[in-house]
Amino acid sequence: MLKIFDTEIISNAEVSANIFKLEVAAPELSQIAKAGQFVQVKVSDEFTLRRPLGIASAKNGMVKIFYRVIGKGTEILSTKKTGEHLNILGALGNGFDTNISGRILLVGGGMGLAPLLSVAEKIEADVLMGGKNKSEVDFWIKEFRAEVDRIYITTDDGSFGSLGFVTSLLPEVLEYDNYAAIYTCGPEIMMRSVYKIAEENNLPCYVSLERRMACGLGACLSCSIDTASGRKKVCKDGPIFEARAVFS
Amino acid sequence: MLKIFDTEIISNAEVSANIFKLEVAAPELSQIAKAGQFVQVKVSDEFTLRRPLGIASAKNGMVKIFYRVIGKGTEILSTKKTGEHLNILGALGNGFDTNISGRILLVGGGMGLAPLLSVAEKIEADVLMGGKNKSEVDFWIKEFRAEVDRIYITTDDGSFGSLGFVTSLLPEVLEYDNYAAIYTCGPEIMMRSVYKIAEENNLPCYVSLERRMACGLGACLSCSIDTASGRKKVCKDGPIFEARAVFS
Amino acid sequence: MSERLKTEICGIKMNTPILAASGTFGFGEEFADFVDLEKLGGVMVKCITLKPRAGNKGVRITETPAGMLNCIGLENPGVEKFLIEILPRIKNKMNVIVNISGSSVEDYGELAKLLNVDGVAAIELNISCPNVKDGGIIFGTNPKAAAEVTSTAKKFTSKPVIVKLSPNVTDITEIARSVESAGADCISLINTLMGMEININTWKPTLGNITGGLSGGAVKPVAVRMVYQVAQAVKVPVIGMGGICTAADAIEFFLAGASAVAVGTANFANPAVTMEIANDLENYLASRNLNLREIIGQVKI
Amino acid sequence: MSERLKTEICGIKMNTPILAASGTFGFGEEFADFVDLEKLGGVMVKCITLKPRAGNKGVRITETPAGMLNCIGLENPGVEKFLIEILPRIKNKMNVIVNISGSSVEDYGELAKLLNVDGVAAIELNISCPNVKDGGIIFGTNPKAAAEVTSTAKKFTSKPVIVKLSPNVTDITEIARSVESAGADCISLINTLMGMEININTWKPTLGNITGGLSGGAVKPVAVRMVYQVAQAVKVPVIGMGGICTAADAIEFFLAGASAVAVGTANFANPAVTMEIANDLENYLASRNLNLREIIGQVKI
Ligand SMILES: Cc1cc2nc3c(=O)[nH]c(=O)nc-3n(C[C@H](O)[C@H](O)[C@H](O)COP(=O)(O)OP(=O)(O)OC[C@H]3O[C@@H](n4cnc5c(N)ncnc54)[C@H](O)[C@@H]3O)c2cc1C
Ligand SMILES: Cc1cc2nc3c(=O)[nH]c(=O)nc-3n(C[C@H](O)[C@H](O)[C@H](O)COP(=O)(O)OP(=O)(O)OC[C@H]3O[C@@H](n4cnc5c(N)ncnc54)[C@H](O)[C@@H]3O)c2cc1C
Ligand SMILES: Cc1cc2nc3c(=O)[nH]c(=O)nc-3n(C[C@H](O)[C@H](O)[C@H](O)COP(=O)(O)O)c2cc1C
Ligand SMILES: Cc1cc2nc3c(=O)[nH]c(=O)nc-3n(C[C@H](O)[C@H](O)[C@H](O)COP(=O)(O)O)c2cc1C
Ligand code: FES
Ligand code: FES
Repeated sequence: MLKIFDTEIISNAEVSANIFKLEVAAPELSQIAKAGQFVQVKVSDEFTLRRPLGIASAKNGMVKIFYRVIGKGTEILSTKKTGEHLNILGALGNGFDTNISGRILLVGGGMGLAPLLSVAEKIEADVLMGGKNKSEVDFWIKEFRAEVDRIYITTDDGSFGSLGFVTSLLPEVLEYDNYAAIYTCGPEIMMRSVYKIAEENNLPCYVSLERRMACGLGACLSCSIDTASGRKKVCKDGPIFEARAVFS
Repeated sequence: MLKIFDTEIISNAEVSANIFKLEVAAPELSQIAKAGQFVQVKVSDEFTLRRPLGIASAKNGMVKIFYRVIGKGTEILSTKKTGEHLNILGALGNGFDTNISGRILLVGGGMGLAPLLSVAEKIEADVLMGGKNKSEVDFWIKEFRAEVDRIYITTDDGSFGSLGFVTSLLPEVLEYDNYAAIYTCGPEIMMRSVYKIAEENNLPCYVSLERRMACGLGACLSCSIDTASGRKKVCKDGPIFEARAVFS
Repeated sequence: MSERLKTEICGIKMNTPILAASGTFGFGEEFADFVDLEKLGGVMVKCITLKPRAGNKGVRITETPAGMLNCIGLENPGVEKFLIEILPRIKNKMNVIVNISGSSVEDYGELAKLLNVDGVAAIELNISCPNVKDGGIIFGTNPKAAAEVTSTAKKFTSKPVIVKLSPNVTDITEIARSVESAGADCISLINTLMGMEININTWKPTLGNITGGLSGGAVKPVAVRMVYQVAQAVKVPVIGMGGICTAADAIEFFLAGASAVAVGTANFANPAVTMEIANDLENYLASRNLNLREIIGQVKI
Repeated sequence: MSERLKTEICGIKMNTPILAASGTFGFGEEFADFVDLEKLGGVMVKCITLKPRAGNKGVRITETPAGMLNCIGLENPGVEKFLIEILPRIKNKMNVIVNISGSSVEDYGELAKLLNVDGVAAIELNISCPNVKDGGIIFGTNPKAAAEVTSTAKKFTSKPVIVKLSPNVTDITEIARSVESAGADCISLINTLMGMEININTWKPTLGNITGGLSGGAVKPVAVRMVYQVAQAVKVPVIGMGGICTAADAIEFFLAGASAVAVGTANFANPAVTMEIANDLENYLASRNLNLREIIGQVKI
C-alpha cells in the first residue's frame, strides 16, 4: 500500500559540503519501509515533479534521508527548517533482499551509501565505502558504526583510508570473510566494476540503480531500462536489480 | 531614482479578516516615498510578476502597507514572517500633491484608504472612510487617529458610523469645513460618485486609480488609460489623476 | 457517486468528467492506491502500437518552468500482449480508452480492428506524438492525412473513435474540422508542445531524443485557447487537457467548451489529484446549484 | 565593457549579446535607473505603426504558471511622433531597433522608408503579433506573405531588416527559409504563443481581447527548440528569445544557435535582469576561457 505522508521535519542539517541529513517523523512509513526503498519528496509547490531520494534509515518512527544539493530542488529542500512539514510519497520500489542468510558486503560510493545504510540496519553486514575526501566519508562512518562490524574506507585523494577507489580495495576485502553477496550502490561505472569483481568471485551481486523519475509508480516509463528479462521500470521493478540482469 | 530595495519584515499581521498590515524596515525608501506612491513587491520566485501595493505610511525608516488577500500572491505574502526579507521596487508613480494649501478631505473605501493614510501623514486633512462593517474600519480608525483631525465613518451594514456609503455622507461632510480639495481612492464606482459631488461643490478632486500592472515603470503599457490629455500610464503618469481628466 | 458529475460521452457512461491522460497513468492499476478508478471518467492508457516498442534511449524527462519535457517515445508491450495480459486485468475496473499510434494509415486500421473487443470503451488515435518520427505527428499536422487515419480507424471498429490533436500547428480548427468530417466521434486535445532543453555544462540536449513534448501548467493557456477554438469549430464533444492541476483549471476547460477533461502531468506531483479535482468540481457546482452540462461552453464572450 | 561579450550582428556593434525584447522595455529610458543602456546589445522598442494606436480595451495582462498572457495590442504613438519626439531623445543612448507592424504589405514598406533615418540601428518586422487582427500574424503564419513583407521592407531601407517569427505555426523552418530568401538580414524568435484564460467566477475571458500572447519561463522549451530548428535551417544570424530569465537560459539559446538573445517578460520581475545576465554570461565564458562565438550553435547532437 503506497501512501502520501505528511511528515514533520525533525532536523535537516549539512553534514559535509553540500550534503544534508534530513530526519522526518513518519511513524507509519518507518514501519513499512524496506531496506533499499525510496521516497518521492514534494519539495515545494513550485515544482512539477517530486524528487526521488533513498531511505537511508527507517526506525523508531523516524525516516532518515541523505541528499546532495545538486540543483534547484535539493537546494530548496536544504532551506527547510525543523518543524516544517514535508509531503512524502512512499515507500517506493522493491528494496534489497533482507532474508538472505550469511553476511553481506555493502559497497557504496558517495550518496550511494544511503540505501546501503538501511540494509545495514536490518541485517548482518560490513561496508566498503568510497568518497572524494575525508569529509565526505566521515559522517557515513558515524552512521554505519553502530550498524556494521567492519568499515573499509577509500578516498579519491587519500585523505582518509586507502587512496583510490572502492574497486581497488574490494578484492582484498573479499578475502577477509566469506560474504554471501555484495549489495552495491553508487556511480554506475563503479557498480559495473564491483559487479565484475563479484562475478570473478562467484558472488551474487545486487545493485541499486538511479534514473530520472516522474511518477515513481511504474506508470510513466521515464525510468525504463533493458534487462535480461525484458523492459523493467527502475522505480517499480527496481531500484534493486541483480547486477547480472542489468550489466551483462 | 527608482531602486530595488532588500527590506526586512518587521511585522506582518492580520488586522481584520483577510486584511494584513505589513511593516518593513526600508530607511531610504521611507525617505524618498511621496504620499500616494506605490511599490512593486516580489512575493516569491514562483511568480512571473510583482504585485503592486500602495505605500500607506513612510516614516522613521519604516514603510507600512495594507493588503487584502485576494489571490495566490497576496496569500503567499500573508505567510511571510518577521525577519524574512522582501524585495521591493519603488517608489513608483506620481503621488498626491502635498504642497496644496488648505485642508484636504480624504475619501476612501476599503483598501483605498491605504494611500490616503500616507497623505494624512504629510498634510492637514480629515478623512471620510467607508467599509463593509465595523471590523473593516476599526483598524483604519486607529491608523488615521493620530494623523487627522476628524474622522467620518460609514459602513455598508451600519454596524459602525452611519449606515450607507461614503457618498451618502459626503455632501454633509463638505458643509462642515471649507476643504481645498478632495483626494479619493477606492472602488471606481465610488470614486466616480465622489467626483460628481466634488464637481457640484466646485472642489478640485484627485483620484488614485488601479490597473493590472506588469512593469510598474511605464514600459509595458499594461495599465494604459484614456485621459482628457491623451493616453496615460497609470503606473507612471498616475496612479493619481485629476478626476476630471479620467472620469469625464 | 454524485449525480451532478455523471456524464456520457459518445455513449460512454462516466461517473465524473475527469479522465487520466494517456502516458501519464500507465494502465490505471499503478494508481489504485490513490484513486478510485471507477470514479474516473476513464483511463486513457499508455499508447499501444502493433509491435512492442522500447521507446527512446537516454534521458526521457526533464523538469522545465511549471512543466516538463518528455520523450518516452511510445514504449509499450504491443497490442497482442495488451489484449492478452493487460486488458483482462483492468477491463472491469475502469473505462479503458486505448490510445493507439501507427506509422501508416493501415496500422491505425489494424489496431482499431484488433481492439474492437469487449472491455475497450473507446479508442483514441494518437496522431500527435512529437517524440518518434513514426508516432503519428505527420498525420496530426496535415488535415488530409488526419482525416484519412480517422476514417480508416472508423471503418474497422464499432467503438467510439476519439482523435487526439497536436498543438504544434498553425490552425487547430482546420485539423479538427477535417477529422470531424472524417467521422471522429470525439476530439481530445492538446497533446504536448514540442520543446527542447540544452544542458549548459555538457552542451548536449538533456533529452536522449534531442527534443521532447512539453506538458504541465506551462501549457495550460495554450490548451484552453485551442479547446475554445475547437469547441467553436466542431459539433462532436471535446475532451480538454493540458496543464490541468486543480478543479479551477478543469472548470476553465469546461467553460471553454470541453465536455470532459483529462489530467496528465499533475498526477506525478500528486497521484490522488484526479480525486481532489472531482471533489472540488462537485463543490463548485453544488455551491452554484449547477449541473456539469450547465457550464460546458458557457464562457461569456 | 568586456571584450569577451562584444559582438556584431548585421553590422550593428553590440557591447553584449543581450537585448531587450520589444514591448517589454518601452523605449529603454524607462529602465535607465536599473540598466546601463549602452551595455545592452540593443533595445527593440515597442512596436510602431503608421498611425497612433490605443491598443486593446479591458484587462491586458494576467499571470499564468511560470508566465503571463498579454493583449496590449500594439498601443503606440505612431511613427511620426516616434521620429519627432522619441527617437532624438534615445538615439545616442542605445542601439535602437524599431519593431514595426502593419496591416498591409505597403504599410511595412512605408514604415521601413520613414524609419530609414539616422539613429535607427535596424528595423524588426513584427509579423507575429497574435493580439490584433491586423497585427501581422496573417503574414507570420504564411511563408509567401512573410516573404513579401520582408522583400518590400528591404526595398525601402538601407538598415538591417530583422524578421520576427511567430511560434504559432506547424513548421517554423519553412517561414524562416522563406524570409531568408526574401532578403531578411536576421531572424528573431519567438514572439508569444497564443493563449487564453477564463475567469471561473465571472465566466468571462480574463483578457479584454479574449486571447493573448503567452510569454515567460513557460515558453522557454518551445523557444529553444524553434531557435535550434531555425539556426539549422538558415544562414543569417538568429536572435533568440522566449522565457530567458538567467544567464543559464541565455546560454541554452546560444548553444542552440542564437547569435544574440533578447529578454522580455523577465524584466518585469527584475528590471536589472539584463545586466545580471550579461555579468553571469561573462563569468561563464571567462571561467571556461571562451569567447561568445565559441559557444554559438555548439550544441552537441
Ligand atoms: C531511486 C532514486 C534514489 C535516489 N536517492 C538519492 C539519495 O538518497 N540522495 C541523493 O542525494 N540523491 C538521490 N537520488 C538523486 C536525486 O533524485 C537527484 O539528485 C535530485 O532529484 C536532483 O534534484 P534537483 O532538483 O536538485 O536537481 P535538478 O537537476 O535541478 O533536477 C532536475 C530534474 O532532474 C531530475 N534529476 C536530476 N538528476 C537526477 C538523478 N541523478 N537521478 C534522478 N533524477 C535526477 C530531477 O528529478 C528533476 O526532475 C536518487 C535518485 C533516484 C532515482
Ligand atoms: C497602484 C496599485 C496599488 C495597489 N495598492 C493596493 C493596496 O495598498 N492594498 C491592496 O490590498 N491592494 C492593492 N492593489 C491591488 C493589488 O495589487 C492586488 O490585489 C494584488 O496584485 C492581487 O494579487 P494576487 O496574486 O493575490 O491575486 P491574483 O488574482 O492571483 O493575481 C493575478 C494577477 O492579477 C493582478 N491583479 C489582480 N487583481 C488586481 C488589482 N485589483 N489590481 C492590480 N492588479 C491586480 C495581479 O497583479 C496578478 O498579476 C493595488 C494595485 C495597484 C495597481
Ligand atoms: C510522460 C508522458 C507520456 C505521454 N505519453 C503519451 C502517449 O503515449 N500518448 C498520448 O497520446 N499522449 C501522451 N502524453 C501526452 C498527455 O496525454 C497529455 O496530452 C499532455 O501531457 C498534456 O496534458 P498535461 O499537461 O495534463 O500532462 C504523454 C505525456 C507525458 C507527460
Ligand atoms: C507585455 C508584452 C508586450 C509585447 N509587445 C510586443 C510588441 O509590441 N512587438 C513584438 O514584436 N513583440 C512583443 N512582445 C513579445 C516579446 O517581445 C517577446 O517576443 C516574447 O514576450 C517572448 O519573450 P519573453 O518570454 O522573454 O517575454 C510583447 C511581450 C509582452 C510580454
Ligand atoms: S518513474 Fe514513472 S515509471 Fe518509473
Ligand atoms: S505597468 Fe507597465 S506601463 Fe504601467
